[in-house]
Amino acid sequence: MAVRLFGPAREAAGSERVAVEVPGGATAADVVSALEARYPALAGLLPRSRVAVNLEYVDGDTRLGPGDEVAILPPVGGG
Amino acid sequence: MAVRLFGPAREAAGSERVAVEVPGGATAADVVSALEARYPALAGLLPRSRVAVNLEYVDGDTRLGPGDEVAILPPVGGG
Amino acid sequence: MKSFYEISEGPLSLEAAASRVADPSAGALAAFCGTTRNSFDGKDVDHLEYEAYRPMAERVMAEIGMEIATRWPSVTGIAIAHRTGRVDVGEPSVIVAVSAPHREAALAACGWGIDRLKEILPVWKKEVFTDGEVWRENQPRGGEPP
Amino acid sequence: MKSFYEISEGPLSLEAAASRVADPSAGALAAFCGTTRNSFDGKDVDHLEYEAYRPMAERVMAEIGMEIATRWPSVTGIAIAHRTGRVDVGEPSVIVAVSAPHREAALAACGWGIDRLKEILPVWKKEVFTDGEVWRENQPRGGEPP
Repeated sequence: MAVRLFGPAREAAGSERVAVEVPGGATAADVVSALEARYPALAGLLPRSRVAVNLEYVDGDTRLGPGDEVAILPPVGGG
Repeated sequence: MAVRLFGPAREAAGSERVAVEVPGGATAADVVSALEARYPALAGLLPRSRVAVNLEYVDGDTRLGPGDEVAILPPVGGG
Repeated sequence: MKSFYEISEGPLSLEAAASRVADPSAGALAAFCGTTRNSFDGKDVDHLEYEAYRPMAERVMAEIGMEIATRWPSVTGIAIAHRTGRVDVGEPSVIVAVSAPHREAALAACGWGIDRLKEILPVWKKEVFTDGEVWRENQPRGGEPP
Repeated sequence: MKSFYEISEGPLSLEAAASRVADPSAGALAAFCGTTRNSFDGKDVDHLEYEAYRPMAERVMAEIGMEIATRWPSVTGIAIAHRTGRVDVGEPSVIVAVSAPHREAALAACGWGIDRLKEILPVWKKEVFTDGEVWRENQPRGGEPP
């Protein structure tokens, strides 16, 4: 599953888009766990980041479907 | 003594400047009383107006000197 | 602190007021702009006419600016401008702009400034309707609907 | 209600935002403009770099607008604009403009809007100093000095 990264997460991973393997019916929290395992550079940021699915903030127990746009959003700094 | 009038006071009196006779050492309140006697058209507005002397709001017991600029300021409507 | 106070017979510009208070140490600019609206108490307003005691009004503006600087010492700039004469629907009659390092001070000072101005600025407003006219007095604070 | 939401790569204009919310029934316009300031915690800031999750950010702006319309039903217009890319000292990075018949609603909605934006808008800011850089996170409400 493709995951979009922004701001400090993008910079830490060195890419604005990464891929993780998760089983069918995985939740947003499962994606975060998979990212933590695969990209140690994100370990500090992920616990403080929120997840967005299809342009909306979601909770960790939200189930993902094929074609969903998943994004990791570190603490924001707009304004 | 010349007195400047503004807004509805100017309109009611039909002039932006009127003259009243007051004795030496008169107060702002004395000027208001003299205006009430001489310009009945101002009677409704004067009790609700403030007096300014030399561009500052003053109390009724402020004594006036020769050359002071006295103005009657009805309730304001700026903004 | 930068300051700019003006009674103007010509149109007011929000951008011009903002530029008067710009400061490299300011991260926040709050601005209020009062415009002529097309109705009052259900009556159609054609235009407004403002009259100012000009030298006193500019002095009162400066006093409001000094009060703001005392209450919010971090403020870096204050601009207050009020128009006189005829002001048509949609046009600005008053602008208050405040800059500060942080938004809390800029927003609070701007809101306080327009409240204070409506209390003490020696300016009078005549509302001209399609069928008459009236001198409109400002209400005491809290007297207007939200 | 008029509304305008934009993530922009080019300079922001206060006057343009104000014109987006102009309405003949509005007597009040409140605007907030966030600008790059020249220092943070005593360090000299050279410039800022903003990054946005653009389609989500424009959606979140619209959600903030709808929240404002619910909380302040009298509001007649809302414009929110945020810039991306490099923003030099003194330049605007964000603008929130709100029009309403009366000033109380316009001012309160504008202040609430910028607070809310700083909480949830998916935009990230890198402060670039003369000798380094840092991703700067917004603090919770009330966390900034006045």
